[in-house]
Amino acid sequence: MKIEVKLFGAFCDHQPDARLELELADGATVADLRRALEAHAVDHWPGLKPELLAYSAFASERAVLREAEAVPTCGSVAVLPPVSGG
Amino acid sequence: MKIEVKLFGAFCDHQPDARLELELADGATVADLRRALEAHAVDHWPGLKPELLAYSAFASERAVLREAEAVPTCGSVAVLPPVSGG
Amino acid sequence: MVLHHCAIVDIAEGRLDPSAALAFVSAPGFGGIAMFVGRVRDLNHGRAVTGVSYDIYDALALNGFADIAARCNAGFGPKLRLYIAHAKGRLAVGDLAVVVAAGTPHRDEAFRACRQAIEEVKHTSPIWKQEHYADGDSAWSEGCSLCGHEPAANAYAGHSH
Amino acid sequence: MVLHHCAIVDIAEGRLDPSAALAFVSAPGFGGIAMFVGRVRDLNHGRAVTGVSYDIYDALALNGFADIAARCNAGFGPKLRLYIAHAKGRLAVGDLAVVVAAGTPHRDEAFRACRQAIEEVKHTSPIWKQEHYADGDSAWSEGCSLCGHEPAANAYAGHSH
Repeated sequence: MKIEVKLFGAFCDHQPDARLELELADGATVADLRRALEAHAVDHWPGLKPELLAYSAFASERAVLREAEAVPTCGSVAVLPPVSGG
Repeated sequence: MKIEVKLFGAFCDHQPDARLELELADGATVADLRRALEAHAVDHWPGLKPELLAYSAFASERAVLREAEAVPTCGSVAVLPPVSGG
Repeated sequence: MVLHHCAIVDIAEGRLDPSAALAFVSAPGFGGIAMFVGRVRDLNHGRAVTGVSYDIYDALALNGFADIAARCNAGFGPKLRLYIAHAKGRLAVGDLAVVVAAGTPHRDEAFRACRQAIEEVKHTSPIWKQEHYADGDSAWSEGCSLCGHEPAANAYAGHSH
Repeated sequence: MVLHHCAIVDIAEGRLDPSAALAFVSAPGFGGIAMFVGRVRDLNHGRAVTGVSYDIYDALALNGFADIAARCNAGFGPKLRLYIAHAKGRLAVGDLAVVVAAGTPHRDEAFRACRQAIEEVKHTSPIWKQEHYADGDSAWSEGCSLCGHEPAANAYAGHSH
């Protein structure tokens, strides 16, 4: 299945349009998505610090997702680097 | 010596002009002033609850005065019932 | 450096102005501003309130506000701006009774300075509130006795009112 | 009763408005209003800052603000009005980044709700700050990882930033 991934914060330095499409197996979990994104980063974002992804969470529009959860099939998923609002 | 005493809050219900002159011995302390005011209250303010005076402090324009302090001879002294600002 | 603004504002002459408080405590190096605004409520201890009157010993209150500011500066400064203003006279429900604002580089100090300042104003300032009730009665609020203790930095410890 | 106003305001379209926050959290039965205002500072970790850019995942942030309001209501309500607004886009030094206000009958709940809300906004909301420095450089602020924990009422315990 194709998953649209929204990017925020420091990720946008590497992907200025702030979005990405990844191909995942049906029923993929958030952990699978994280691995797929890591592979994408190695290939396409040479300047990205690996710890940024390690410290990033994944979320729907509604909530942060746990690693074992299935990737939502409707709508998009977002990668959230460590937050710094306020 | 003559001392002008400023009155605030509930005391003004008994003394609408909010001031009073008391005669005290030279070198009188705040405790002496308190006793003089208690005597005045017995004679002139029949509706005053005695605990109001017991819970009241005395102060100059600068600070709350301790009971053993001499009554300041310049300027006036104020009687402060329990405070309720804010 | 103590930068503070302390005022008593007679309701006959003007209103408390939270925007002025924010502006006063703002500075280019300050990221956090905490403000407290006290308003006259329509109900107290179950009785319908139509307004309150504040009596204030102005000279002592202003000296006390300056002392409060100095203690906040000792605790949370030296980069601190503090604004303390209290209303005087007869206020209606919804009118502002007190405005306290603190500006500092970071928010924790701003919150703590603001809280300490309003607690000390409540518990040590020579200010007296008379409540006016819907039934025509009026009563002076029970308050905090200033007997036997000096104003102190932790004057509000243990107080809930 | 949860009465809250949550907003993200793009700097291109408007400014955060502390007066609107105060008005929103005011009610005849409320005696206490606590407000926090966060402003862009001219200096961070010793570097001269000329401005910051905020990136926000709007939909998730607004859902999160509503969750923050619900938790404040559970802790300090039911008589509570809460206002949370955060700026988005490129801000200059002195511009307002965030405004949080809480109105309640008494001041202790107002202070605590306001503090809890701003801490949760800081530590759980999907908002990212990029600082722009006087030397032309820019950097995303180090932040709070959302990995491996759910937003919780005490999410800010132990955090100082």
